[in-house]
Amino acid sequence: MTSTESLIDRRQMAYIAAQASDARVNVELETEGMTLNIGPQHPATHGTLRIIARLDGEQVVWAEPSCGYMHRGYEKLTEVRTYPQVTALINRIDWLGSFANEVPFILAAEKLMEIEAPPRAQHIRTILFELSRIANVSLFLGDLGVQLGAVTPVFMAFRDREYVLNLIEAATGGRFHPNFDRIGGLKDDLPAGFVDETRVVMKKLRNFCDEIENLLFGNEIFQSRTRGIGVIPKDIALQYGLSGANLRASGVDWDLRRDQSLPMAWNKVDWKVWTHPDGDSFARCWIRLQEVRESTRIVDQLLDTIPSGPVMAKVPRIIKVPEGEAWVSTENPLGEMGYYVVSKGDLGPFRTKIRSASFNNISVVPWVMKGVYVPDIITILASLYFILGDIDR
Amino acid sequence: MNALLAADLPYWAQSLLRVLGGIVAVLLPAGTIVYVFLFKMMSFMQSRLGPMEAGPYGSLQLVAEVGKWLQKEDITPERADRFIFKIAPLVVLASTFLLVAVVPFGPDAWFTNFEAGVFYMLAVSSVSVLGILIAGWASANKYSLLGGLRAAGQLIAYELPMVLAVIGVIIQAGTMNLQQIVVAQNAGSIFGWDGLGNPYILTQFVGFIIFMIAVQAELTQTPFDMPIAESELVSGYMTEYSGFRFLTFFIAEFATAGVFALIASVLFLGGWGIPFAWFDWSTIDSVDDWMNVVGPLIMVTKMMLLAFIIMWVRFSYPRFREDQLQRFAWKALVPISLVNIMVTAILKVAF
Amino acid sequence: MPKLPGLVKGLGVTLNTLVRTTTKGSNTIQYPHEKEAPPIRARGVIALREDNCTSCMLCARSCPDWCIYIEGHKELAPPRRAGGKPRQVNKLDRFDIDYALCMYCGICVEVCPFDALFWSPEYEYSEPHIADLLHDKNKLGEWMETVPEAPALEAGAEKKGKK
Amino acid sequence: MSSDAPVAEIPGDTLRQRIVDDLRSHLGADLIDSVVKPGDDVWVRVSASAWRETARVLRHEMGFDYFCFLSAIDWMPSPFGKGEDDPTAPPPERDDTIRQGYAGGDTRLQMLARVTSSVLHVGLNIKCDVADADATVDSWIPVYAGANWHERETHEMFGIVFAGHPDLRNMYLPTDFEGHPLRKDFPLLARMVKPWPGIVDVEPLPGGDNDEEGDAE
Repeated sequence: MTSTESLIDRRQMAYIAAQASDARVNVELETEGMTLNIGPQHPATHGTLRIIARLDGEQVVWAEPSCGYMHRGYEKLTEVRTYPQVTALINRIDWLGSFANEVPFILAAEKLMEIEAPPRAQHIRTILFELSRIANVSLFLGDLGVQLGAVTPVFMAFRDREYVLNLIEAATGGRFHPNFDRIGGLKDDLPAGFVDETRVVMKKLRNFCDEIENLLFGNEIFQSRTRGIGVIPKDIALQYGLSGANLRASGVDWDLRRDQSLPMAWNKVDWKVWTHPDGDSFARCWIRLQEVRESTRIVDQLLDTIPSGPVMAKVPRIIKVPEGEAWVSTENPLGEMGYYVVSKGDLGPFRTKIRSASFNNISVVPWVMKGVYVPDIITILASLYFILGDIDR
Repeated sequence: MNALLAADLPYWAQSLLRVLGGIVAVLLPAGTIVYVFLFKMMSFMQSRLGPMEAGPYGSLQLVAEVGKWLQKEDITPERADRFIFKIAPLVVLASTFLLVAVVPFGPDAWFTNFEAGVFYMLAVSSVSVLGILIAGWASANKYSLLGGLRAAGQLIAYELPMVLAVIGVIIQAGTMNLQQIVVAQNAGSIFGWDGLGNPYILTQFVGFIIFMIAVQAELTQTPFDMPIAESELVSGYMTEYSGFRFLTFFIAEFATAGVFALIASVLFLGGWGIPFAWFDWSTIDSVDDWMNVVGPLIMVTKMMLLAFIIMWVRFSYPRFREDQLQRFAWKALVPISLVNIMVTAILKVAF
Repeated sequence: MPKLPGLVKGLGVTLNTLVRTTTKGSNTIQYPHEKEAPPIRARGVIALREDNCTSCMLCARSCPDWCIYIEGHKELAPPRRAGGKPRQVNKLDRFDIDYALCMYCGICVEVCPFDALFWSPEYEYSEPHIADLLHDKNKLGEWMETVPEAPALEAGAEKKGKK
Repeated sequence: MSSDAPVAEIPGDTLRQRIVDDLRSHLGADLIDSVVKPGDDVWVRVSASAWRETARVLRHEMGFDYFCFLSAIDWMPSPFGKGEDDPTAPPPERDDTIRQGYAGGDTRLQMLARVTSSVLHVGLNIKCDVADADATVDSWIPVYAGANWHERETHEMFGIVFAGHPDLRNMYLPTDFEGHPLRKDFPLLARMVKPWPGIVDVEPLPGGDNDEEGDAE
């Protein structure tokens, strides 16, 4: 094996040893292990993920996720569908931030067709993209509390996320599955009153962030549960393809919204990419909290500058995408979500590779879960933040 | 009341009265706590209304819930240790009933009044550990086992700070009789000023805080609810229980919360009494008879106040990890309470 | 000002919410007694205007879930103008949407060239039996009453005569 | 803790071309073909024998430290179309010539992977032919540990074997599942179990005289 490999090994061993030294008072006390099946039906796996954990007392010797309980075969399904039908389908991958799922696919198709949505459509797309990020991550913030034993935050999250969902519903007609993005633009323009309403909601969301920060993030118990738990160093995070907040929590300054040129409106407003050097569970949660705040800022600024004009470019009524291949990924609520679309000049894609964020994010679990305690399994899973539909696709 | 409980009645009637009184004293606080705090306060803290359909403002929700649980099938897992599995909830509930036996509700309204009341109270409170441990073991479920073991480790770790916190009170009152402790608080004075009596929450504040933390752990309420830990262990030792047996666990949990709140109010808040100086009482014999009616009401008020704090913390905090809890108990609470005892003893001798 | 411990702050947040809910009311509504009005665009149920439908099959063919079933036959209708030939029209025999399969994507409403399909925000049509979720053309026609006017658009939108 | 460092430049085509040249200098003849689409992306095709070496070079010599995804493409056109055929009618004629995409290729199955440089913020799509007979390529795990799950998924979906992979269990499908679902010759059952509702057409006018009269518009 290469030298990097052994370096990683050593670091991992040191990490395990540090966590194990607390528990192993005496080698003679070690007992035969026990295999614990966490899931597929378990409160902590919000979905049907199954974690097989080998325990020594309360300590995890190894743990491995077993997915596939919700595999729907989207990559195969896209091959028999037309482009508009695929848009309706891929809403369901990450069902909490569903509008964000549509965007990279539509952008990939637009890239192949060499058309670009009008500025107004790009603007509204970005607004809805950020709204779905808020809807997604605010639920994470509440759910985090439940995973760690606090019951109240999740209700606050549901309360304030409701406002965002109402906005998305008012604009698109669907709370969870907007299906609003079209090749060449958007299905429709925003309804009247949307802008004013959104401004009010963004204020509420910022207030929600403060509440969660006071209730959860500032809490000493929460900090002792998350700080130093599940540390993922930078090179491991990159190797496993972690993305989004998980990557930035490991100190990698990389945000696809900023670091690539897409026909979207992010580069027109002023916002920050947050990173954290620690790479532990607390860092991941904290980054997400900051990202919700940034998103509200982005939305607020975008609302001021919506250009007027059409929301749909000139596209044929029956969409045939020219032959070619395109890859577009965006910074979705969960991380990098990308579509590799292969077209053969047909009504539908020839092959679509869906690169979902959670699949990569969760693949690091066997590495990170050596030597932690049973409650830490939950902390780490919660902080890595996955949506089951995004793992299994 | 005095006449009622005195020797005028035959022995069987007295016993019957006490048993009935005991049941009321356990179930009534449990029901009140569940409705007021679990259903309503928790909902309000979460911007919702809670149950509203059964009865006015959902006040009969608990009755509906009990009815639901009683209808459910009583499932025993195939590989469970059947006999032990079935009696475990009763053992836990029995501990609650034994606890309430020593709580005084008024100058003459008590179930038993014996000298080593505090000692007895601390002893029987650990019976529930047995019940939880055997429930976890007998369920033949890995989650239950982990939960049961966690519970055992946790409850044992928190018995000690609880005992040590109470020792301060015993030193100050000079008695282990709960009735005498109440009298000592209400008849006492702080540096000669007796307007408030001497509730030990003021002079034994550290002890009170430690006692409340220990109670929180003893009741397995958040932040010490690792034995149940819904997101980790599904429901811990209760996972395999259904129907009536789960109901028993549920009642025991909240009844014990009520009883511990009662005990804390006896030990630290002056129990059923009001400062004796207000009415120029001096000893327990000079207390007027109407205190037997007012006393329990005062007790319940204080209990609700303490239960509010217990529940408030429960709904606000995330939970500790098992090892953090042990560390907290042994490295923080035990030393602090030892220092507290020492200081109390020195002051007691000095003044 | 000294920093408050997070434990105390957390208690403050819950107490604050308790007070707010008590004084200003809760954020929830008691569903069967009071109802929230869904937004105009809400995709609740699909309504069919049977007169406009020419059974062109576009919706059935573009449905990703294959949940629209159409059958029709051709028929002679009286001529539009006096003295003209009788017209041949498509008469709808069957138009079923299986809401147990439908994924509410709205593609059928969009592709319909004759304005025969509309979204209605109505949502209370759950059934005890899954087979009852197959709405036939009569039931779909009844939903037409609940179809609202399209909402006004936000400032800056390009006015279009589209539905 | 937010970054105030200057934002890296958004990669341009010269950078992409440089990457291809750089890779060619490392791999030599093993880099078979490359496509740089202006303003878009880079595709390279390497020989199957250099599959792992490519990853090593990219990660350790060229700084492509971020593993994005690994998968495969089956270039054979589906013999089932979109599953919208009339089961009663004879199957329609379909074009079954295999045409590979960017950077060409000779085989029906092709590996497809993407890695990115977290410093330059530029990505690279890598393809490689997989022989039809024994669909085997080297595993990327020694280079990118994160390839583990992706290779498991590709294995079950395409039947490609990864030499050196420690644990090629099924990721999603049951252990005893037969077939490789993402290969084009694997039918999508959901589209087979019932006929397409779009097959039905409007019944003609009784009498069959619709060609002669009444077509007035």
